[in-house]
Amino acid sequence: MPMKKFINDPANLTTELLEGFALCYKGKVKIVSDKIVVRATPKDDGKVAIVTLGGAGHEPALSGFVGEGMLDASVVGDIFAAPGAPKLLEALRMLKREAGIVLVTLNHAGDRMSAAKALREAQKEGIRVREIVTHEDISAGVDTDPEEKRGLAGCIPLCKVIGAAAEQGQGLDDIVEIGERFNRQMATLAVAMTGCTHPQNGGPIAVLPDDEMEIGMGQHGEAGGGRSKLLTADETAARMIEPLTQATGVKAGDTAMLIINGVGATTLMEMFIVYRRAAQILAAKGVNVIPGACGEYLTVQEMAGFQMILCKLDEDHLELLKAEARTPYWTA
Amino acid sequence: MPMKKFINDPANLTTELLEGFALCYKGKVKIVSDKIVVRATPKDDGKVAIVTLGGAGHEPALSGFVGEGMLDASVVGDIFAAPGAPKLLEALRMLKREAGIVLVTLNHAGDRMSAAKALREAQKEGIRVREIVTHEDISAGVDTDPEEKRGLAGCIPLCKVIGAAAEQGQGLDDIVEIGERFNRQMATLAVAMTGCTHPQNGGPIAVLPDDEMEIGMGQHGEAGGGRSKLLTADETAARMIEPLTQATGVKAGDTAMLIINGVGATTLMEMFIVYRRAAQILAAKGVNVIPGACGEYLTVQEMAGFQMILCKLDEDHLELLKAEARTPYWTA
Amino acid sequence: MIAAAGADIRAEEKLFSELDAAEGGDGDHGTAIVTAFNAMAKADGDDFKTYLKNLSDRLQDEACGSTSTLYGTWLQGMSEAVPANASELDAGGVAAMFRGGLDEIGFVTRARVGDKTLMDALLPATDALAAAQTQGLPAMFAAAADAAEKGAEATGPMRARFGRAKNLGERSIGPRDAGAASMACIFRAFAKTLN
Amino acid sequence: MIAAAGADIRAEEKLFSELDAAEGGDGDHGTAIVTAFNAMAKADGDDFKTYLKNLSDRLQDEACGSTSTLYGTWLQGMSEAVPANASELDAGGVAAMFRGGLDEIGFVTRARVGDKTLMDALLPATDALAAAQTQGLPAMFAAAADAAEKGAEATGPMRARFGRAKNLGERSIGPRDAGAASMACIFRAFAKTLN
Ligand SMILES: Nc1ncnc2c1ncn2[C@@H]1O[C@H](COP(=O)(O)OP(=O)(O)O)[C@@H](O)[C@H]1O
Ligand SMILES: Nc1ncnc2c1ncn2[C@@H]1O[C@H](COP(=O)(O)OP(=O)(O)O)[C@@H](O)[C@H]1O
Ligand SMILES: [Mg+2]
Ligand SMILES: [Mg+2]
Ligand SMILES: [Mg+2]
Ligand SMILES: [Mg+2]
Repeated sequence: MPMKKFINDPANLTTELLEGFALCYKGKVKIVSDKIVVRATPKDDGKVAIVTLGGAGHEPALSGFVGEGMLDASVVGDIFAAPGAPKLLEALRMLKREAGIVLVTLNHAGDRMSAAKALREAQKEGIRVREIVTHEDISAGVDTDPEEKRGLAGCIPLCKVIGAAAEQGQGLDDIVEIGERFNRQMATLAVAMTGCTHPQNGGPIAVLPDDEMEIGMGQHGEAGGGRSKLLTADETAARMIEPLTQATGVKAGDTAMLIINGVGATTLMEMFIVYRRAAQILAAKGVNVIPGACGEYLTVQEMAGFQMILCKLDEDHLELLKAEARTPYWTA
Repeated sequence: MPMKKFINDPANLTTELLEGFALCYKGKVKIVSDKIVVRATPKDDGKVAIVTLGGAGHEPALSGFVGEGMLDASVVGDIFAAPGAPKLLEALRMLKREAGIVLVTLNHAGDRMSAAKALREAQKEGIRVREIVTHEDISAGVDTDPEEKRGLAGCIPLCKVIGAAAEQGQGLDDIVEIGERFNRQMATLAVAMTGCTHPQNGGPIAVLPDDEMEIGMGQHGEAGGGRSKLLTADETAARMIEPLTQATGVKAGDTAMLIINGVGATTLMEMFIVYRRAAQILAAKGVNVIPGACGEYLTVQEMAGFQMILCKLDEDHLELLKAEARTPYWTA
Repeated sequence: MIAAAGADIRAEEKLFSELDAAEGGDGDHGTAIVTAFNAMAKADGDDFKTYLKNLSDRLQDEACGSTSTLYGTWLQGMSEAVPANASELDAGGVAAMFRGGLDEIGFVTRARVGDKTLMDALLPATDALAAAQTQGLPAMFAAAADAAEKGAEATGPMRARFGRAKNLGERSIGPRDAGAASMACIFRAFAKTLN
Repeated sequence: MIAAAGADIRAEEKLFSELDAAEGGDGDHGTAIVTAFNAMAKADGDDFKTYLKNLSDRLQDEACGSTSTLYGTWLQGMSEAVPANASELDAGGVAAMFRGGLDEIGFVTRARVGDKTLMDALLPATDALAAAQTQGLPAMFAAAADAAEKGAEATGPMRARFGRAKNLGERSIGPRDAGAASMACIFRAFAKTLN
């Protein structure tokens, strides 16, 4: 079966999608130097800048969150592939400022290696930059070494929180402290029902049998280990929210936010149904669940499945989440 | 192959999804009387209310646009099925006010019949209500009798425009005039690449051969007649934007907005690529294309495809589109 | 009678959805008509007028889509056509009741025979009831069932002009209309219970 | 040599992506490594140092993912290990150049032999180059190609511990590592051009 996607030459995918994105949201973002997405109107450079990097093919992530209240720049790689270190270094040079820069890196080998190389060089050049590595995927087990845990869509609320803190004019160290605290208190678990096609080579990713699903699927369809027969929405929600509760330590009296991130073909209808049960389970435990979000934020092409993100919130996080944000794909 | 969806008992789909939606966005919306979605904080009743009706299964539409700056209420039917007239009448009674109500009905047999019955009764009861019927699908041909043309996702920017006018305190007749003018100046065309599964009975909808796509697909996967072999994104964009330009009469010097509404499995990556070419073609014609939107607004389960919506804008529309809106799935 | 028709309708649920999908609709008519009968099963009323009104209200409350309004309107029209407090109806009364239902449906849709909708079954069935009035209820319903079935059969080669299926144009030709098929099934069930 | 390796790599593009997918990665290693060679084809430079640096820069500019940083770092390390302005290298110089590349890669990843990555091919190949130094370049590269291939073969039964494939755990056992396979293909191409 030929790949069924609305694309042109697979070699130009990233360039064309970024062009379309920038045309569509020209009031909010623009592309500089080919693969760097920045705000149409830059933030006052007395304030800390927030930068992230990552492959394309996960739209709207990560570039969809560039804008007022969140990111200052997103450095884009090719489909599912981290950008090279030189591109990231270029973005860091562009945003160089006394207030400093926070670089948010999702824990994936390619991104980590590019970030490591670029950071070494940036520090040599006297650019003030600190890195926050997200690794909140608990599919490998709650107690796994953080270095071994992947970064999934939890980076998005994290960027919302530190983006708001930067907008308020908080200092680099404070922002990193707020972000790392948020980082430690969040956890994500993914589930997939169908695989998808790699848009460049048309190859299948993460093929699943007709009657099976997999809890623990990664951001690129990398397998996770939790195969089972198809479960109902309520059963799936329960199987996912329990380890998330355990990982975050959320308990009665705590305040938490729940996000369902659709990864492609799963409908909002389904996400709402799953959200409902997970939120009911949390409420039954005495957790105060604030309004959350259901939608596609960090996708894996047309894969059917979703990521469930649970964030335990401190007072300051709560306030920063509510602060104004006007990016193309996240507003508050 | 069994249906692969995160659901429970298919009979409870609509109830459960609405519960989840209301839990997730509890700061913005709530459910009253089972299937009526209203704002968490109602609008001042000195202002005209905006109401719409439609089946579920198209999430986030239509209930996702209830909130500040857009809808006051959405009356929800079962999956793909208009709500019954009594439910709609109940909503109209609930929102009864001297300023009046605008009911936005998408032109589909079931919705039209429910609306007709409810309006007859409402008028008998002295409820001041006027109907705007959207029928901007040009798949049957640009010159087709409007009564024969379907209402697709163009109702969403229309609700944005009249919602903003209502929020400003404009009168019922003015709002209807603004809305009908917007209605006449917009056009939508849909394309599908794969079918989807009906979430209640698991049956296939709109099966397409592996190497074909169909331009003109309807909101529920009803066929449209424009079958072809797979085209590239650029070819598809060109084939769709040309008749849309003709239908709306957009020409050099005009201002227009372009929206790509994903119907399910088509990625934002693809929507951006299509948006890019369509916007380039419009720009080459001398049209001033303002920032638009790419995303899933009115979906058809996990079908792959999208709707392209072109709106020719007058000065007042332009301003009303920019006015503040803070609904769960449309913000400005 | 409603219970018997409901049983027959449930047995064919899948077929009705498949016909809806096959002719280019959205493949849910089976779901809709079964929901309608489940709703009607909860209705009561001591006389025909009240019972029919109750059937109509229950159905419209719970069933959705075109089916909700079409059947709801049909039952409402029947209710309006029978005399108050009547708990029995003669052949003429039954024919008039169905005539009233048909007239009321005519208010919400412009579809008539030949448009590939449930009207292709309902119209000839209603006429057949009236024509066989003198032969007693069993014969009347047997004639109506035959007429409905012939009408539904005839929708196969038609091109849909109403409802979601109309968008398919030429390609709607072939399968019977889903609504006509379920309507014929209902009349056949009525005829069976009276025999 | 780069051109020859590029041709062999392009011929196997699909295999490398399939191996990436099969071991639980994201199925794009073929795309990445072909992009890398396309980028390198544009590089120039009059001496080894400049040319290698230019290869590294071009590759990192255009190729993405782990491949970009790993290969970019490898080439950068080689560039740093050769003397300025050298436009010829003797056997010892070539061995030192590859040693320099390997050392620099060691800076960005902790993976070593046994972790099911390209290091399983690169490490023994680099050692073989050094060991065969006295036998001249063709023999050195023949030995390196054999060592790389054996190393790549050995990754089959391994369990991935680095890169995206590591998440598959036990299920990554079976197929060879994509990066090790492409690295072996490159060394084989080098050996062929020198014969
Ligand atoms: N405008 C109409 N006039 C008459 N009958 C109609 C009309 N629209 C639909 N129908 C009937 O309803 C049937 C479809 O019912 P159903 O699938 O429940 O409705 P929906 O179109 O809401 O999915 C069609 O097969 C046809 O018989
Ligand atoms: N951390 C790492 N250390 C060493 N080699 C690695 C590492 N991560 C990935 N690799 C190598 O890269 C190969 C995958 O390359 P590629 O598919 O281009 O990268 P990506 O993981 O970005 O999709 C793997 O087969 C492995 O040989
Ligand atoms: Mg990759
Ligand atoms: Mg329907
Ligand atoms: Mg239907
Ligand atoms: Mg890969």
